[in-house]
Amino acid sequence: MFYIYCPHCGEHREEEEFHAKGQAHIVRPIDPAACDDKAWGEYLFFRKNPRGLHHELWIHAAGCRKFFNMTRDTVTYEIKEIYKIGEQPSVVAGNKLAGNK
Amino acid sequence: MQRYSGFGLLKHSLTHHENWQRVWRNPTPKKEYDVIIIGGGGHGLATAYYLAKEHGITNVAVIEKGYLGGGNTARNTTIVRSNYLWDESAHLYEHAMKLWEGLSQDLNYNVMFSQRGVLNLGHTLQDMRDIQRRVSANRLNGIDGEVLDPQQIKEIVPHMDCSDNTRYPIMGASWQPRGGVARHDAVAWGFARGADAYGVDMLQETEVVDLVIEDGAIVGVKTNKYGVIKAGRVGSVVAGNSGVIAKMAGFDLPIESHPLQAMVSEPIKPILDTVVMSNHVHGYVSQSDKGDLVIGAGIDGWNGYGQRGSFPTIEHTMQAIVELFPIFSRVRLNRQWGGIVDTCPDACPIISKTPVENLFFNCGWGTGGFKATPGSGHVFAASLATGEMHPMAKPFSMFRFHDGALIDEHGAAGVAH
Amino acid sequence: MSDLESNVEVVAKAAVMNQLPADGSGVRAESPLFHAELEVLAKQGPQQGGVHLRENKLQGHLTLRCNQNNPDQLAAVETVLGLALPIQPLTAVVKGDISIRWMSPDEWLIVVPGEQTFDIESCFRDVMTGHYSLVNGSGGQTIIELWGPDVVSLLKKCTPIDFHPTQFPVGKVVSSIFAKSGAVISRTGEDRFELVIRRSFADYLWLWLQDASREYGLVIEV
Amino acid sequence: MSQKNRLGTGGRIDRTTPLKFQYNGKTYTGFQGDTLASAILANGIDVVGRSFKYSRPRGVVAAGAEEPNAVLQLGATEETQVPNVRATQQELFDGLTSQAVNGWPNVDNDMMSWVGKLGGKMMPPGFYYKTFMYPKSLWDTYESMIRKAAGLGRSPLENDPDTYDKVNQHCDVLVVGAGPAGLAAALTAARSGARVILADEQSEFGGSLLSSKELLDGKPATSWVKSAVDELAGCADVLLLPRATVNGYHDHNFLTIHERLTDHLADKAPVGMVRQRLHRVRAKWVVLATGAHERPLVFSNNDVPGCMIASAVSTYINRYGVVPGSELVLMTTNDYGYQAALDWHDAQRKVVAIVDTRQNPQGARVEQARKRGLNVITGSAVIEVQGSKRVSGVSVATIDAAGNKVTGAVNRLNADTVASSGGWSPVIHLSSHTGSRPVWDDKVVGFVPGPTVQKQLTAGGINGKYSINEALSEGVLAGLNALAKLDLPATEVVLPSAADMVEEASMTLFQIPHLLPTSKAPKQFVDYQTDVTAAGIEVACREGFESIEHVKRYTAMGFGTDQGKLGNINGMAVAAKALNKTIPETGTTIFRPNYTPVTFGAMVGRDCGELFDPKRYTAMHKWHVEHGAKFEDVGQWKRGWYYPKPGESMQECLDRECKATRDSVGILDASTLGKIDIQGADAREFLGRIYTNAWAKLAVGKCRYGLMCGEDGMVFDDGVTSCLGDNHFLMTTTTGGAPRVLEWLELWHQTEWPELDVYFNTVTDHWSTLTISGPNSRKLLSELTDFDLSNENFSFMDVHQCTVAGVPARVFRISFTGELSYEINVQANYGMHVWEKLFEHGKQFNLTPYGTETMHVLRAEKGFIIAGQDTDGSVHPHDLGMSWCVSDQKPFSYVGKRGMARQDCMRENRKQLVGLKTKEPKVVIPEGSQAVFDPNEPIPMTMVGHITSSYYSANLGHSIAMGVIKGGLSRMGETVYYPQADGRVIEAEICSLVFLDPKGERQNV
Repeated sequence: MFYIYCPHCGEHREEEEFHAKGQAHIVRPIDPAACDDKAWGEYLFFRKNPRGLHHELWIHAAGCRKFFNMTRDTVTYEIKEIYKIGEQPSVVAGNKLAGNK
Repeated sequence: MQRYSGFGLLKHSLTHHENWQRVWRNPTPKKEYDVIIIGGGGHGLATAYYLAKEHGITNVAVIEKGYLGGGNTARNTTIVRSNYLWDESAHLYEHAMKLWEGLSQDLNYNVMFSQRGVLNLGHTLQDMRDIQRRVSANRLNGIDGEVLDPQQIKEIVPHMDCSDNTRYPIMGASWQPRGGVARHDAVAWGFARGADAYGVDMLQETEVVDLVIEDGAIVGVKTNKYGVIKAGRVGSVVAGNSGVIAKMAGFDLPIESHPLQAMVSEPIKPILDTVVMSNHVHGYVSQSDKGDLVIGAGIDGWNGYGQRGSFPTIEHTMQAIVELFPIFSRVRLNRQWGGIVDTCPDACPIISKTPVENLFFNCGWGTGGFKATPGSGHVFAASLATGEMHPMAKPFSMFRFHDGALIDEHGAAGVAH
Repeated sequence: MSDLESNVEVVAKAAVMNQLPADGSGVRAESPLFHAELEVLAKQGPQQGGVHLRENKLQGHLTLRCNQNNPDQLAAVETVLGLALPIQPLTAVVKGDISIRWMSPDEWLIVVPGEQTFDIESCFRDVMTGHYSLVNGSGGQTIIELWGPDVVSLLKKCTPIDFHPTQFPVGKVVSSIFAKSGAVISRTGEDRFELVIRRSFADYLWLWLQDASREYGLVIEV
Repeated sequence: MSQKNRLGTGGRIDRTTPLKFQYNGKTYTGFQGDTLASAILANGIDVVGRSFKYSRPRGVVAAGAEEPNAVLQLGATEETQVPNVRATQQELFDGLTSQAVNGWPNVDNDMMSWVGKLGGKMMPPGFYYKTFMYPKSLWDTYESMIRKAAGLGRSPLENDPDTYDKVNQHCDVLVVGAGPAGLAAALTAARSGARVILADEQSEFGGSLLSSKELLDGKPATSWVKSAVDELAGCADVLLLPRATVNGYHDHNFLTIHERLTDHLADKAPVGMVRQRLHRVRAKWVVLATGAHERPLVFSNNDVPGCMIASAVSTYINRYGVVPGSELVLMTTNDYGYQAALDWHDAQRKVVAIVDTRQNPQGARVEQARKRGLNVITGSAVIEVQGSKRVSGVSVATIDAAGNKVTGAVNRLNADTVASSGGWSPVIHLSSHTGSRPVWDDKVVGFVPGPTVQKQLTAGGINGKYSINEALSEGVLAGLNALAKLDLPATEVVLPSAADMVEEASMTLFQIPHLLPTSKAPKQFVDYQTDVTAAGIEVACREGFESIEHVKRYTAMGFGTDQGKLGNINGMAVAAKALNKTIPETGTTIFRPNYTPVTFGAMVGRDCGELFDPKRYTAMHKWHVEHGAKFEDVGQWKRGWYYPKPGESMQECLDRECKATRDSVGILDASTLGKIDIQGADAREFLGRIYTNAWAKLAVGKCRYGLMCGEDGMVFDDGVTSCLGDNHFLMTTTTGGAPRVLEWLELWHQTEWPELDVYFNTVTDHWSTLTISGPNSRKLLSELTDFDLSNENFSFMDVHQCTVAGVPARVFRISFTGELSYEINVQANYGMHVWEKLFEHGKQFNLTPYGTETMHVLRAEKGFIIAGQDTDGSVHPHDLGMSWCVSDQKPFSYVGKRGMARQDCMRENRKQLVGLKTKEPKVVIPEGSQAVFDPNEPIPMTMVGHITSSYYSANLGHSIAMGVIKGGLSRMGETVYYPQADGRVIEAEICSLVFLDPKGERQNV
C-alpha cells in the first residue's frame, strides 16, 4: 500500500484515501470538431503505460478532494515527485513527455 | 515425442524414471524464422503449437525473456468459462472452450481441465438483469448457461451462505456447467512440448531488446543473447509487457497495465466443488485438486509492473469470501501474489495487425487471458500464417479504438477472473 | 421574474433559506442518531468504560468555499464569525460555540448553534464578496464526541490516521476514511475527539463504534 | 499416560500447572509453557501425520515456524475447528483438542500408505500430467479420486463464534524478531525516544536465547532478555507484540502483523476478547532481525519419525525440558550442530554417535563433545535411516571430502533419533516480499537479503551472523542506523557478551550421497510436506525443467503450508547439482506473503456480517421498516422496494401501488438521489459543458432534465437540475451515481477548466426528498401548506420555497411518473415529521407508499429511462431516442459531443431504445431476453437487441417493455421474437416508448 504525500493537506496519507485516475497531462483537444476519429480515439484511449517513470493523476478522495499529479516508478513503485495540477514535473524519464499542459 | 500414458509411467518406474526424455529442447537459434513469437506464455506457446499443427509452419521461434509460462500463465486463478455477453467475445471464448475440451488428448499432456461448473452470483436486481441478459445471449449463441435461484445454488454449493440474512443476499446466479478450472502450468508445458515436437525453437531467458523495422515493415528482432534474428512475421504475445514492445515499434496502445492479485488458503479437505464468482461483493473462489482455496482479487487502479498490488485490495477480497462463506473465517491464507494484466478500455483483447507491417499483436486480455489460451493461440496462429486476421479475431482490432466499435464486456468482467 | 418574487428567496445570486421550523411549531427534529435512542442508553447503559460517546446533534453545518488568498473574503469571515479562517492545512479553530475546520485549501466547515444558522448564512451573504459558495449541510451530518482513556485505541481500529500527539496535536483536523465510511476527525483534548459524519452512514458507524469499543466498554452520555 | 520424555528439571515450563489435552481422541498431560509439539514429544508420540503423496508416517521435525509435519486439526467444537495448525507454534492450554489431519482409519495405521508403497514408484513429479487422459470419458472419475486425497485439515462447517479486528499503527522503527539482534535494536532505538514496535511470533521475547545455555556476562542469557524487555516495556512509545508474526512486507514500508491474543488461552476467545488482531503498520524504518532456520540434511528415509533438525532437539531439551528420544545419532556439517548432542548428553540420554561430514573438525563444540567422551565419527555421514514409524537405526559410511560419494564400508548403529544440521538459512522472506531478489552468499552458504528500495535494515541471523555477540552488536548497529536516518540522537547501549567460541568453517553439503544413485536409493526427502524427493528433482531437471521456478512448480516444492522453509535451499542445491550449475546460477524463488498462514477472519477484521458494507439509510428508513417494506440494495443504500400488505403477492402489491398512484396519490422516499449544490458565476457555463443539452437560458426557479455523457459520447448519468439563483443550481443524479458524478465535475473543473468560477458540494444527505405523485397530490399538499399551488402560480418544472407541515421546504414540481407530482425537500432532520404529516392528511386520499419497483413501472409507462438499467455504457443519447436532449448549437464542444460523432456511433442500424408490446398482453418478457428477427434460425441465432425493462402494467392492463433493437426507431410496428430458455418464443411489436398519456397532459394539470 502506497504512502502518499498530499500536496494540499501537507502530509502523508495511506493509499486508501486516494484514487488513481490514470495518466496525467492528457490535454483535451481545443477544437474537438477538428479532430479526426483517430486523433479523438487516441485522446480517449491510447496511453503511454510506461515501464518505469509514470506521471499520473490522483485525487485525495477521502481527504481534501483535490486532484494532484504524481511521478511514480511503475516497477519499484517509488514515488519520485508530487506536484499540483498545472505544474510540470521536474523528474522526467529520458524520453519526452507528450502533450504537456 | 515420447508418448505419455499410465502404461508409460509403469514402464519408467521399472527404470527408476531415469529415461524420461526432455519435454522440450534447449536449441541454438537459427538466423531466420518464418515466424517469431515474442513471449513464451500460454498464448504464445499455443500460437506456436497451432502454427505448426494447423498450418504446417514449423520454422518458428518463441522468444521468452524468463522461463516458459512464467508470467500470467503461472499467476492466474485458472478459471475457464465462455459465458461472455457480446457475440464477438462469446464466439472467441467458446472457440477456446471447445479446444479446452479435447486439449489433454490433443497435446497428450493432462492439463487437468476440470469442468466443475462456474457460478456467477447476482446480489442486486441489476445483477439479475445482467445475468438474464448474458445467459439469454449465451443460449442463443449455443453456449451452455442457466439462471439459477438461491435454492438451486444452495444445492450446488451447500456451504455458501445463500440466506436472506447477509448484507447482499444472493438473488440468483448464472451457471455454466462446462466451465471450470485447469492446471495452469500444465497448459504452458503441454503446448511447449507439443510445439517442440513439431520443431519449434523455444529460446528461454532471451529478451527481445528491439525490433528491426525497415520501410514500415518488421524484418526481425534484436535479442540480448543472439543479436538480430530475422523473421517474416512477428507476433507479440507478451501480456503485461505489450506496451514495452509497442514502444519499440513506435506506437501507443489503448492499454494500461495493472496489478492483479490472487491468493490461496492452506489446503483443506474438499468442501467447494465448483467455481463461485461474485462481481458485486467482489471476489471469486474455487478449490484446487490439492485442496487450496484459490481466490482472486480485483485489479488495482494504478499502473504497475511490479507483480505486487495493494494490501487493501486483498483485504476486500477476503471480506467478500467470508461474506459468501462465513465458515471459512477460521481457515488460513497461505500465500498471495500478483500478476500484471494489460487492460483495454472495453475489457476485451486486441488481436490485431499494427501500424507496422507483418507485426501482429495479441494482448490486452485483462483478467480474461487464461481461459482463452487455446482459442487465442488458434486464431492468432491462423492470422500469422495467412497474414490476414482470422474472422474471429477481426472484431478485436486495435483500430476499433479509433472508430468506436468497442465490444464493451465490463458487465461480464466487472470482477477480475 | 415572477418566480423570484413569489417563491425562492434569492439573496444576490444564490438562494438562501431558513430551513428550521418556526419556534413553537412543535415539529420534531430527528438527528441522524435519533433512532439509536442514546438518551435511553445514557440512563440504562454502563456508566463506566474506556470510551465515552455523545452526539452533538442538530448543530448548524455550513460549508464555505472561498479563496484563502483573497483578503476581503478572509476579513469578511472574521467579521461574521469573530474568528479567523484557519488557512493552515489540517487545523481547526474554536471560539465559544462556533468552530471552523479546514477541509481543503478552498473549503471550511463552519459549525454554529443550529438556531443561528440562517442568521449567519444571511450575514455571510451580506458581507462576502467575490467568488465563493456557502452551503447549509446541517441535515446531512452530525457530530460524535468521543473521549476517554481508550479513545485513541478505538480510533486506530477505524482509520489509518496517526494519532500520536506529535503527529496529531489538539487542534488538528483531518478528513479520512473511517471504517468503510468517512469522517472529519478533530482532536479537542488529549483524550478527546470529534467526528463529523454523514447522516446516511450514521447507523452503520454507530454499530461499528459499539462493536469496536466492546473490549474497552462504551459509555453513552447526553 | 506419563510424560516419558519429560526431564525432571529445567526448561521454561511450569511443572506446577499441568494441562490436559487431547490428541487423536486420547487425553494427555503437558505443562504450562509447552507447545503442543513439545507436549506431544514429552508424551512419546511419534507419528503426527501422514505425508501427502505417499502416506508415509511423519513426526515432529522442528520447533518453530518451519515445521512441515506436525500440522494438526484443532478445535473442541464444530464452530471452533482450525485446520493445519503447526503444533510447534501452538501453545498448550487446558482442554486443547487436536487430531492428525490424515490417515484412515487413523494416522498410525493408514490404509493409504499401501497405495503410497505400491504406487509410489509410479508417482514421479508431474505424473498426473502424463496419465489419466485415456479414455477421455473417465477423466471425471480419475479426478474425483485425485480430489479425495486433497487437503490437510478441514474447514469448520459452522460459523466462527469469535471476533477479529485490525489496528493501524505508525512507528519510527518496527523491529521484526525479538531475539538478541532484535532486542538490541529495539533498545537502541527506544532509548532515544523513537516510536518502536517490537514484534515476535513466539509467546515470549528472546528468540534463540530462550533455548540457549550460553551465558551473557556470566549470567543466563534469559536474565538479560528479561531486563531488556522490562526496560522496553517502560518506554512510553514502545509497543511490544509477542505472539505476533510479521507476515507481509508491502510497498512504502507497510507491514502486516498477525497477533494471536487468545489462541493460547482457549479454544474460543474468552468473553469480551478479540481472538486475533491484524496490525497494519506504517514504519519509517524496519529492522529485520528474523534470524535463521536450520537446514536438515537430505538422506535416505530422512522423514522417518525421530529425524529432526539439530537445533530443534536443543530447543525441546532446554526450553521445554523434553528429550525427544533415547538414543541419538547426530549428523552435522558444522560446529553448531554439536550443541544438540551436548544437550542430549547433558540430559543424560545416550548419544550413540556424532557423525560429522567434515574430515577433521576441531572447533570448540567439537572439543567439548570429545571431552564428554562422545563418539565423534568424522568424514562420514548417515546415508540411510531404518525404521518406519520411528527410527530404529542408521547406516553410517565414510564419504569423500566433497561429499559426493560414499567411500567406505557401511556401519549400522542403533538409534531412535537422528538429528541433522546442514547449516543455517537466513530468514529472508520479508525482505523479498517487495520484489527484492535475495543474493547468494558463499560464506553464509545461503541467500541473504538483496538490494531494496524499502527503508529496511537487517541484523543478526538474517545476515548470516549467528553468534550471540555478533547478533547483539548488529542489532545495536541497526538501531543506531535507524536513529541516524530518522535524525534522532544516538544512544549508548552497553551490551553483555557471551564467551567467545572457536568456530570452524561449515562444510557446504546438502544432499548426502548413498551407495545407490539418487534415482534408486531409498527416498531422500527435500520437502516433507509436499513429498518432494531429491530423485524427483532430478527427474524434473532431466525432463528439461531447468529454471528453478519450473522445478518448483513441476515438483510442488515449497508449495506446502511451511512454504519450503526447511526444504527450498536443499532443493535448489539438488537441482543445481543435477544441472551442473551453482545455486546462484540456478536462481532463487521469490517469497511471497504470508510468512506463515493468516486466519481469514484476521484479514477481514470486523468488516463482516452486519458490518461487511455500510447500509445507508434515509431519514424515513424506520418508517419503511415498520410498514413492512421490502428493500432493494442500490449501491450502499437500502431503498424501499415495495410495501406488501399481509398475504399480498409482489405483483398484487405492485398493481395496488401503481393504481393508487395514478388514481389518487402515492408517495416515494426519493432521498437517495444524489444532490449536488453548485454555486458560482460560471455555474451555468459549466453545466452547459457537462450536460448534452442547453442551460444558458434556464430561468431562476425552473428545473430541467439533463443527460451526462463520457467523452466517448455514451450516457453515464442523468437527472434534473434546478436553477435556484442566477449563480446557484441544484443538480440531482442517480442514486448509485452520486459520488462518481461529483468526482467527474471536480475532475473537469480542477484539471481542465480551473478558470471557471464554480464550487460543487454534496447535499445528498442534507435533504430528505418526499415525492408525492398522482392526481390528488396537489390536494394533499395544499392541506399542509398555505402556498398557492395553482397551476398558474406553481407550474410544471417550477421550484418554489414554502412551508410544508410547519417545515420550510423546497418543492419541485417535476415528475418521473407522468402524474402531477411534487418533490418536497426538507432538511433531513425534519424528513420523518413531514412524512408522517403527509400520511396523517393522506388518509382521505388513500395515500399509498410505493417503492422503487412501482417507480420503475410508472416511469416505464411513460418511457422514461433509468441510467444504468436502460443504458449500459454503449448507448448514446440518439440511441435512446433522446436527440431532443442534445443541443449541438452550444458554442462549447460539450463533453461527449465529439465522441458520439465517431464513425461507429453514426452508423446505420445501431441498437436503439424502443417500446415493446407483447402479442399476448399478459405475458411479461423477462428482462434481459435477447431479441431475434427470425425465430426459426438455427443456433447460433442472430441477436438484434435485448429487453432492458419489462413489467406488467396494471394501469394499462397489459405488459410493457423497453428494449434496444437494431435500427429499432425505424422499425415501428414490426415484430421481434424473444426465445426463452423454456422453449417459449415471446412475440412482441416494436412501438413507441410512451405507453401512457403520450401528450403529457397528466403532469400539467
